[in-house]
Amino acid sequence: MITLNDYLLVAGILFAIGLAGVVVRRNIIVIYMCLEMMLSAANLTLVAFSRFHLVDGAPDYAAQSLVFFTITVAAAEVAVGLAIIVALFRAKQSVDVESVTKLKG
Amino acid sequence: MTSYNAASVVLLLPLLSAFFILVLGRTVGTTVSKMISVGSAALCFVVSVATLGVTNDSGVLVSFLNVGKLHADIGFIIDQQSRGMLFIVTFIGLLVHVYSLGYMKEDKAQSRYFGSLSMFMFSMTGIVLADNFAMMFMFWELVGLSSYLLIGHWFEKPEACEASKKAFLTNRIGDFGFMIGILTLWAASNGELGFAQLRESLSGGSVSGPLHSAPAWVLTVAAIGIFMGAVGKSAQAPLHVWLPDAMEGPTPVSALIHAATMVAAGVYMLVRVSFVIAASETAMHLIAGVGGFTALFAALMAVQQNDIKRILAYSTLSQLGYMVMAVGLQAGEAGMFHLYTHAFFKALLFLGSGAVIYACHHEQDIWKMGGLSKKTPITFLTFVIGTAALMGIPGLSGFFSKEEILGAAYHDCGWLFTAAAFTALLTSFYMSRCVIVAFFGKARSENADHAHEAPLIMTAPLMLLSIFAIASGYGFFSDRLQAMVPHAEHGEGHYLVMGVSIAAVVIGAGLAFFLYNGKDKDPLNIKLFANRFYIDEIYAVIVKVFQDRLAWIVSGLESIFADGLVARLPAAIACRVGKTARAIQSGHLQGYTFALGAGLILAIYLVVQVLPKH
Amino acid sequence: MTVLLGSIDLTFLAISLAKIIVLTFMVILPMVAYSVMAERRGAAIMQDRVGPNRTNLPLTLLGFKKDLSIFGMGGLLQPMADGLKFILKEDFTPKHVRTFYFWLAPALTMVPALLTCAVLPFGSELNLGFLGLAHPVKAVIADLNVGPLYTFAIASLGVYGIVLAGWSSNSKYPFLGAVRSSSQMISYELSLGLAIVPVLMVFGELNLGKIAAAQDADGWLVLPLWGDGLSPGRLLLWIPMLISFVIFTIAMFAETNRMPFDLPECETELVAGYHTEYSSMKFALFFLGEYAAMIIGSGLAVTLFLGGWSIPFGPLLGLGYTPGATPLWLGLLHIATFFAKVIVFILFFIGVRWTVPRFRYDQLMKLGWLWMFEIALANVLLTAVIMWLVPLK
Amino acid sequence: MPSVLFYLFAAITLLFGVGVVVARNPVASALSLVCSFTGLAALFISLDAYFIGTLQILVYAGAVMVLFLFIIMLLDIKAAEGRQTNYATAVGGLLLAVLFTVQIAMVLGDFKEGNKTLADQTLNLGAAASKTSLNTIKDELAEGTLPDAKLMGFTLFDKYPFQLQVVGLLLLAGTVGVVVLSKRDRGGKEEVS
Repeated sequence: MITLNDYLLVAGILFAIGLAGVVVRRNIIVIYMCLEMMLSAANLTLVAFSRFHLVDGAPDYAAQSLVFFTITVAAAEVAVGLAIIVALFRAKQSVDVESVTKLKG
Repeated sequence: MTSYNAASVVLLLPLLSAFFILVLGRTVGTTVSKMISVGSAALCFVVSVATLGVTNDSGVLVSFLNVGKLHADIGFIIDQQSRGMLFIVTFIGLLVHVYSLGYMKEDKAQSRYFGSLSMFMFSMTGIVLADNFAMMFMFWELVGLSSYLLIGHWFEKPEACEASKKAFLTNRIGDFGFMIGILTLWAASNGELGFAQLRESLSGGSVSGPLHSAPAWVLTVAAIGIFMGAVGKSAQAPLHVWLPDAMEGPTPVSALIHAATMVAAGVYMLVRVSFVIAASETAMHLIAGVGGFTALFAALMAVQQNDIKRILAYSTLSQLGYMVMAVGLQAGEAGMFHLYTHAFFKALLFLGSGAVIYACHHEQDIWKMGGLSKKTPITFLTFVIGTAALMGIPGLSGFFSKEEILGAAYHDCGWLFTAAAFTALLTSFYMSRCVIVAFFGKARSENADHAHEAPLIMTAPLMLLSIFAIASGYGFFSDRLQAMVPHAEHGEGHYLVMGVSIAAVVIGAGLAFFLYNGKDKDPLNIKLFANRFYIDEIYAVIVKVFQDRLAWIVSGLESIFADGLVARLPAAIACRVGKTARAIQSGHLQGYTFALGAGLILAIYLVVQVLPKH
Repeated sequence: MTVLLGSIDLTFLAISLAKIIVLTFMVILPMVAYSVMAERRGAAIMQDRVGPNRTNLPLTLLGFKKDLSIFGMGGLLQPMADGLKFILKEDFTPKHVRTFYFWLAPALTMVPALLTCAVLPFGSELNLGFLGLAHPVKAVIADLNVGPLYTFAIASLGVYGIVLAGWSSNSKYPFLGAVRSSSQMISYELSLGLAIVPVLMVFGELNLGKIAAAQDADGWLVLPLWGDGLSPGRLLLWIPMLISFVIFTIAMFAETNRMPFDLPECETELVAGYHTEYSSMKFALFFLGEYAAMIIGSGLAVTLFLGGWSIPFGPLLGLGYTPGATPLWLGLLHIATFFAKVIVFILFFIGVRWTVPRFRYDQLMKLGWLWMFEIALANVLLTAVIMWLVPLK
Repeated sequence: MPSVLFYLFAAITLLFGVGVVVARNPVASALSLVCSFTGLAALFISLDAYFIGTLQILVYAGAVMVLFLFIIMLLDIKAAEGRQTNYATAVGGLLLAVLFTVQIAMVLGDFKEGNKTLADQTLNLGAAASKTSLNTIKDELAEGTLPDAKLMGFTLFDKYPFQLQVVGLLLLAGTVGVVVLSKRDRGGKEEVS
């Protein structure tokens, strides 16, 4: 049968994939997608814990509320982030993170 | 009206008015600004008249600054001294406001002028109401600031600029001493700043305060320090140099600040804290000596001045010297009484001189006037009344107060009495000279020839003030106005003192009449007096020789130690370290993320695997 | 492996499979085919033409004298012929396209449209006691408690097909069509979602089956004339419900790229929009997807506003739904009612297409953002106020 | 929930997740992510979180990823395709991922409570019904169905209304920010593109 650990492991691997993606990829849009993936991995752990931690026989909806807020904030973040990417592209004609190293020390 | 309400209204109204004018003055226009300023002054006057009937009280208005042992509250103290002073300040303030409406009619920056006036009113009432040294000091500085603003009102004139700077800097020297005095007291009394608490601490009454047991030299230092504040603000020698120059400001300002109120603040403060001064014999002698010296010294200089306002300025110095001397002779009440009468007649004289200047198209040299008695009769009459009061002609207010001081000097110290008596003679002489030269004879210039009487808005305050100049010495008046009148029994020598003072008046006036009647040029020519004993020049040399050298040395030290070792060296080190360390900041997102991930893994490893095992 | 398989409920799986196959392949797809036919005939009638009327059973091929017309109506076999033609035509893939996505796009249009029908209650329940089933079978594939949300979620995936089609075609007109389409769909999704919020508020329910059942018992939302529907609160709510219905319908037109909102594929500007480069079966899939979306949309509108499978005045006529005790014939009648309503709605779709002229693109966006969105929002507020002032029960 | 489905959806989620990172073409990445999210939504639903699962598809797959796709297509990025892979970063990323996974596996190995199965944790809807104050929810719980969305809404509006408002404000701020960011300077020089 499927245990809580199975879900957590899936979430952990998904997070790891996302992290690797952020490190490996240079396309800023893909990096953004990987960030979303990491956020979703965190959401999966929250939902899993919510289901396995029953409150009065029902899932713990406080955790799911947190997921709800995460999704909302992520949506807002994506909108603003993409607008920034578009502005960046207008300025640099590129979405490669290697092209935006102006702020180095 | 409770004392609390009165104090807050008197304090807040001018502040609000100043704030409003300075912030919105440009937007609402000159007329509104003027109305607000004059209105606030009038309201303050009404309130302070109402305050005359209020019983003694003190308290805290705003809890302002409470850090550790330092308790600097905005408080108030209402007693006979502050009530009387408040009346003088608001009354003369109101008159000057009204007078300024006429005098400053042509000015371009009236908003700023009236805003500054309101600000001055705020600061001055703050000093009067202060119940502790911190508040006193804050408003002391505010008075300095507003005085600076008002002296430099015509800042496009280089003299006005210089004069305002000079006043400010000279005051700062005195204030430095004042601060030392306050801090000494604060430290010696274990963190007390309130006058009442200090008095109690000093008296060693019910609770034997730490100040009571403080060594004598501490109290001497404190008293002399505090006196230095008064020296600066009340323009006593050797810091008197700023006051004559301050006459560059508009004449109403001179009347308000440099005759009646601000310069009197020093005396007021000394009387307020006379319990501290009384604790130190040395300080008292010093104060009396400085006062007497200033009185004589300034009178001598006044004898050879030609600018009508400067004559009055030196006369103010001399009279302030009287008051300080009285404080030093432990006759603070006599000093306050003189302050009170002097405020009226000196304000009258200054406003009168303003009217004269106005009449002569901004001509200030008395040798270019003459024959004004016919052209400007009201000004002439009121000016003469003021002069008479200042000279101390019997029956006028000046006579009573001056006589009190002379009496105190006579009882205490022989040579101070001599100096004071001689000063009285000189006062009589130079004031008569001024009146004779300016108002009699024939017109000595075009401007004086075309002189015309000032408008009613300027003469009305003159007339009102002349009533006070005549009558304020009588008990009927002074009691109602809560002035501090010494009611001591006149001891032996009372008639001698009176005789001497009358004789001084008569001799001085006679001498002046004999010398100056009908003259077109000054028959006397005493370079030393005319050039004010070369004090300014001496200061200039001192500054040049000593201060510049010192500054040069200090600058060198500073560039080695402060700039080099303290600032440049660490900066260079930080710069180098930063240059080395910033290689880490490659700007590559992937590198950062890798570090983040590696750190995360390490952190989890430490927390989950390593930590529980220990 | 046995453990894995043991956790599966075989009966449930079989019934679900049956429902899926029946609904999708035996109902929706034929309906799609015949709505194309209806569209052509309807257009012909409105334009005073004849339309396709000659495709019959091709008996002549077998040597008969005359083709056989079904029900005596010519042209009823036209969809079959069309389908055959689509399959048999050459499947041409231009050289400049991104092949993988070019092939993926049509499928991505078709699949979400069909997936959506999973939560549509197409009937009350079927008493299949004669097959040995203890409980009556609910006439819905997945009885989810988040029905409308599921519909929106899946429908929002439909945009991928169009966007990918336009982008992978690697040519100007399809790309413009795709951009238009996606922004149009995103814009109108807002009004669509907001339009059903009042409905959900009234029912306090996210289960489409329960919504339909409630309408059966207490009157449809746009026809509240029996049961609780006659209470003052419900009668007053009739106003916002009507507004919701209108907004929902209009937004549905935009979502399915139907006239007057068919800007993504408008011939006069973009040749054929996002499917310009497509031919043969891939084109057919777009076609099918579009009509399937239309049918599902109609189904949703019918379920939410028009009582779903409910027969008008059903409870009064004794044709209402009693949970667990509905006879088989009544169950079948409910299913028939549902599809009858859907067909009427589709005919309405077709009628509008040949009645209203096409919008300009800026007008379309303006309408969506400046009017529909605000009205829908205000409508939510209006509903809330009415529900607050006049309690429903 | 049959185990086979869990493995299926977990595999979809993870494999397409890898696809996001590996794919050269950003469009492929985006589509992989959509698939990954769909699998994730299925996992959510397997955990009885219907509302969150639907939301995952509705918001991420339906809106956010469409935006991504849109931007990728509008910017028409081709540069990334055909560029040489940087092996150093690739190895670094892989190392991180492996290390992290191993670490998670180790941590989970020590996590005894994590061995609970869904069967151990069956929902007790009757108990939940007796604790609920709202009638509609109570009725449904008593019927034996889990009114997921309603419970969610109840939690949000009953327990965290303030946070909900704050999130609303955040969205507004985000909207304004996007408008400001993407508005071109009308007065400035026209860009040549």
